[in-house]
Amino acid sequence: MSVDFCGLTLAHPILNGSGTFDALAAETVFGAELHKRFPFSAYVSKTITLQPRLGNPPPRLWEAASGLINSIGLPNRGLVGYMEHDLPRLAQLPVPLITNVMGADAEELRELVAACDAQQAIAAIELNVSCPNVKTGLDIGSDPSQLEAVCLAVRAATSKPLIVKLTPNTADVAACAAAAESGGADAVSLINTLRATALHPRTRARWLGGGNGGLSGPAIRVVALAQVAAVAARVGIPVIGMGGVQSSEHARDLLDVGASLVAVGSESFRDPGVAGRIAAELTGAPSAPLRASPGR
Amino acid sequence: MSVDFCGLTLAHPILNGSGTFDALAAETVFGAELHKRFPFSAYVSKTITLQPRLGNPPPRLWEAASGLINSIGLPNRGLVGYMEHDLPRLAQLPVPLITNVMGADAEELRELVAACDAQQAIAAIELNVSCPNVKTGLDIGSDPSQLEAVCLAVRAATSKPLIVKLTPNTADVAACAAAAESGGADAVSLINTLRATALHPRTRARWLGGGNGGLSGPAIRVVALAQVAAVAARVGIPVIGMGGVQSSEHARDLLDVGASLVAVGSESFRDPGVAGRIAAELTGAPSAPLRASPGR
Amino acid sequence: MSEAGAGRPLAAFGRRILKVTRNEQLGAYRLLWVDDAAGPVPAPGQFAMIAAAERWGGGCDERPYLARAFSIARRLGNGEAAFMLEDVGPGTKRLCELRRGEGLAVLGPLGRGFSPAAAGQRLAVVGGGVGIAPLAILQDALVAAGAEHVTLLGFRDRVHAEAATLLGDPLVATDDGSVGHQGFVTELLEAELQRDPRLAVRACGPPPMLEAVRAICARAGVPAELALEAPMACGFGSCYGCVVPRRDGSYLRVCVDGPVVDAEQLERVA
Amino acid sequence: MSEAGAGRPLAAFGRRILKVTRNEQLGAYRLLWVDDAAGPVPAPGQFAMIAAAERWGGGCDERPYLARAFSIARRLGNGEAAFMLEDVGPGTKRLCELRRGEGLAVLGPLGRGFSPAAAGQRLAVVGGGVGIAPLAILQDALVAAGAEHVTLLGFRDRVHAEAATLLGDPLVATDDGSVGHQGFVTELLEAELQRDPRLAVRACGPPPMLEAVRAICARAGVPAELALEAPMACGFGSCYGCVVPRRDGSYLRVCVDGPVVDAEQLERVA
Ligand SMILES: Cc1cc2nc3c(=O)[nH]c(=O)nc-3n(C[C@H](O)[C@H](O)[C@H](O)COP(=O)(O)OP(=O)(O)OC[C@H]3O[C@@H](n4cnc5c(N)ncnc54)[C@H](O)[C@@H]3O)c2cc1C
Ligand SMILES: Cc1cc2nc3c(=O)[nH]c(=O)nc-3n(C[C@H](O)[C@H](O)[C@H](O)COP(=O)(O)OP(=O)(O)OC[C@H]3O[C@@H](n4cnc5c(N)ncnc54)[C@H](O)[C@@H]3O)c2cc1C
Ligand SMILES: Cc1cc2nc3c(=O)[nH]c(=O)nc-3n(C[C@H](O)[C@H](O)[C@H](O)COP(=O)(O)O)c2cc1C
Ligand SMILES: Cc1cc2nc3c(=O)[nH]c(=O)nc-3n(C[C@H](O)[C@H](O)[C@H](O)COP(=O)(O)O)c2cc1C
Ligand code: FES
Ligand code: FES
Repeated sequence: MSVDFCGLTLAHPILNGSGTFDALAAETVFGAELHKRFPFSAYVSKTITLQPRLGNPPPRLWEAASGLINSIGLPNRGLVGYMEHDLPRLAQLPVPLITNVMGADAEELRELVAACDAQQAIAAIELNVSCPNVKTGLDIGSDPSQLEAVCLAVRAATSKPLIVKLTPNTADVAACAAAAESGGADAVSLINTLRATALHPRTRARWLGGGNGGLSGPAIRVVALAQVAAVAARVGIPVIGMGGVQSSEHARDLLDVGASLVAVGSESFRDPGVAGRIAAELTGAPSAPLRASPGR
Repeated sequence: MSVDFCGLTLAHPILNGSGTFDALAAETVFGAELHKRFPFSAYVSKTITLQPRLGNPPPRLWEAASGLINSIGLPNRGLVGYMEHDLPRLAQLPVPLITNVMGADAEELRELVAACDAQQAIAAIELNVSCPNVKTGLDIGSDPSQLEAVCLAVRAATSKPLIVKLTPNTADVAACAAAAESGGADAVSLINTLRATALHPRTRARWLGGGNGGLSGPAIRVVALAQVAAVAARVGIPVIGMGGVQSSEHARDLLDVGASLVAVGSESFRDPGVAGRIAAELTGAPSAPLRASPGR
Repeated sequence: MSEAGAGRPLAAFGRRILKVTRNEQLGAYRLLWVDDAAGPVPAPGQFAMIAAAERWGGGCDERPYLARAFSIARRLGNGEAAFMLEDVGPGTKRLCELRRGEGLAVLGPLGRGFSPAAAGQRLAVVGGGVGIAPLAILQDALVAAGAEHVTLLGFRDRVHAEAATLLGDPLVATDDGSVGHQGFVTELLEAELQRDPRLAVRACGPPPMLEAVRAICARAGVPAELALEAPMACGFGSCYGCVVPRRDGSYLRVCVDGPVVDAEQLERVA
Repeated sequence: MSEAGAGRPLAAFGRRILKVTRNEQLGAYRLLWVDDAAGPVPAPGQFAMIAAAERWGGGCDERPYLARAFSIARRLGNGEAAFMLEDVGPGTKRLCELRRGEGLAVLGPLGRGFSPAAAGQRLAVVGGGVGIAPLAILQDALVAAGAEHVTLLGFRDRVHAEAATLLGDPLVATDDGSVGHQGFVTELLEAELQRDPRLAVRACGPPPMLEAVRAICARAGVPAELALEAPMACGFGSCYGCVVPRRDGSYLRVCVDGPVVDAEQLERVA
């Protein structure tokens, strides 16, 4: 069940959601087993920005009903740090690397994309357009015409596959996908997290250091399915579906409404082995069962 | 803890969400106890349309993680049937009546609102603007400028309090609320359900007779809290908050981010007694405990 | 639609936490007993919305979330009430594991039950599978009233047919012939109608069985009351989720207009 | 950051379902034992992300959803491992009710543990409340290595202090004086430092206690390793949710850069 995706040949349709699996930390924790049983057919980096970011002050997590809100704030070493420190190690992963980037405007994004384009180790680029526009406060990606303009601007900077990760916090995600397509995107991915918040049980102030955060996990699965279906029905380019996937049935749902690939996000937090099981179940490969002894 | 809401004096801040409590059916099922222990300080009708509607073909329900998708399709007797059949009985309820109406365009809404305005038994009117615009397919309420125009058009048709029930399926719910305010709304209510869908486990076609549906319940609570907070921070008119409320703590969260009233929706399905308990807990009144014998 | 409710036993307004008294195996099913001595006495055919008081959720796909509808299968003089459970998904799975002393959240009794037999009318009580649940309490009432009736039950196989003991000593059909008549319970009904064409029928079971009963009764011109099922969110008429089309194309709400409906109302049972 | 992990026992990649062998009361706490004979041997101070294999969810506010972090409190020769639980919310509530034979989903061992004592170095093992959990397995290792140490534990009251037995016969302080010294465990540490100013400290407990330990050690110029806590989604460095600020303003991830950190890295424990 190998999948052709924008010219890349992937072993199966399961990826990670950006920011939900740190392959470098996982090497430390799981050692060689990680590479031997690498669960994703391509690895998506967390979001990289031009400048380094520390991320939001803690607390960064809130557990919701069947989900979690995160307000991590995109900590990363910045473009230079990524290229120097992370990329050489990510290049050693047994699968193609997709680098996810975010910028405050088209110019920043163009710079990030151009830098990625120059790296052989990067197989494809994902644009995270859930960044709030400084003027409107809305996600850049929430307005179709603005999104199309951004895509046109960065498209010129790379010949690598360009994936636009749409924001779900919009009235018409299919229109946004169509805008990305006409802006030259090779694929779209969705859904990112739903804007959400929580209060401190005692102080009544916002719980999260970042104020608002994004909801992920099973709670958003049926919203994701509707958005992915709407997008897949509208655009001709491939769609990467994600949101609350916990099992091969959930992945199958997304594929059946038109996704070409499926990403597993929060569920990997609960079990980093789940994506491998899902991939095996989808491809009919013998799956590593849940068992008491570590599999080696 | 009586609450002044747009000139109405309500005994406490807990209402029902439109379409989630049928007081007439409940009379049949619970008898006189319903009136004696009526849990809401005002009763919101389900959505009434100009023409009668049968609603969507079944199945109309899908159970999601910590929530449910409904695709009921607004079955109702139509304006005339409502006025003749339902209103006289709803007028007997021990609390003020808020009638919720939906129309395909401003003209339909104006007609519905004018008809409600003429009824003494109706204390306030709620506009459900989650109706898809026939041309764009988007909810009328998802575009601020369109929403403002609708509000201006209906505002003239009534001097009763006018509540606009916002759609959550939009990029900027606070901008929509501000548009409703400048269009003359006396209050806004939110959130309505999040667009969602599910597939038939076997046939892989859409499960719901209506194709898509709306997600409600605990799964959407933290999304509701963020939207209510954003709206309350933006507008000067009162806000009715709802979405996933199951307990007085959840109601308190919405009040603390700026809601004046809180509506209980899906949780009443699980326990029609819950809203009464929440109201009692908020007002410090002795609450009817969960117990084995019916309270009379 | 309140008309439908005339005279029905009313539910307490709000769910009540009852104590599980027994959880018994009954062939392929479980019989879950609760102490409901303080609750309203249900009419045969009424149901309740039930949920485990603790840990309702966290099963397959993070379900169950909503309460589940179950016929009240029996009510004893001491106030014990029984639900008959078939484990088909996350809700029934959780309910099946409840133990004595644990809490069950119950809303009910709900819905419109079976009507009593008209004076001198002989009834055929026809059920299949877990659909026999409301027929047990119905039969209890018929026996108490001294009403003449015959009970015909259908099951898949011997293990499922063990549940027939819930209704004393009925006529049984099994798909595989391991118990009683080999074939459908509707064949027993047709034979019975041959003998006594003036029967009235009370039936509950899987949709294909109910549809067959409906068609047989329509052809024979005998009145039938069918206890329907539909997925429910609330059970008390508020969600409009449980609809089934009437013959005239309008919808009835199974929870308040049923679950027991006159077969004539329906074009067919789907 | 992989540097931090040099030599740490590795976790199996993916969670494993282990069988609960015992669930014992330990004063105000519970000791949950699982059979992990097939699993990697943890280092003292490492933790695991754990969840009930069934019915994880459906508690208060429809939680828990994420797994929960627990120090590995003990590991026996037969492969049994213990977690010490304090019931503070929906996750610990569910874990506390697990019975022998039920399944526990375990990811681990995770994180950076305590370093072994340097040659000739005497250790003060300082803990409070449920924070004594990783100190039990640490003490087991110290005893096995014949390393000189003193163990100082603080609790609220007598019921909580019963848990001190987990570490044999330590010096105990209680807030209410019902057992041992009346006052804070840090007072015991200060007395100990008076006697032996060249101690090294290993500590785990509530943040105010750890902060006091940090401040005392900083003033006394003795090295301290503190086992921190932070809310965690993953436990293996992927979510970036468990951060704590370093002295230099950058953040460390408690799950991979800790939970055991050199006190010097921190400006303060909050
Ligand atoms: C009035 C009435 C009386 C009843 N009496 C009894 C009784 O006495 N005994 C008894 O055993 N049963 C009875 N039932 C049926 C019982 O309510 C269902 O079996 C129960 O609700 C199933 O719940 P579950 O979680 O175990 O299974 P579900 O997972 O809910 O599966 C049940 C069916 O729902 C569908 N389904 C699957 N996933 C979903 C989803 N996510 N959302 C919505 N639908 C889904 C499928 O078609 C599946 O076959 C009665 C039903 C009604 C309406
Ligand atoms: C490395 C490590 C080791 C640990 N070792 C142990 C141990 O050995 N024994 C032990 O008992 N505990 C240990 N803990 C703590 C343990 O993980 C927590 O007590 C547990 O996660 C609590 O889960 P809960 O669901 O019971 O409580 P929660 O409800 O999660 O409450 C815990 C705290 O989280 C906050 N909170 C409340 N609601 C939410 C919400 N919705 N989302 C996010 N936060 C919320 C509150 O501040 C609350 O006090 C350890 C923690 C770490 C990080
Ligand atoms: C802790 C966390 C961090 C995330 N970081 C990123 C990120 O850096 N960039 C990005 O595009 N999406 C990020 N996401 C969104 C996920 O990639 C994914 O779109 C979302 O979580 C929905 O999928 P899920 O429900 O399977 O988690 C993050 C999600 C979580 C939970
Ligand atoms: C079955 C169902 C029917 C609903 N019908 C209506 C309706 O007729 N009009 C309306 O404005 N909102 C309707 N709603 C939305 C609710 O009023 C409410 O906004 C939403 O369910 C969120 O609240 P909750 O999570 O507490 O249910 C309906 C919701 C449900 C679940
Ligand atoms: S189940 Fe809600 S209306 Fe019937
Ligand atoms: S818990 Fe996820 S990074 Fe530490």
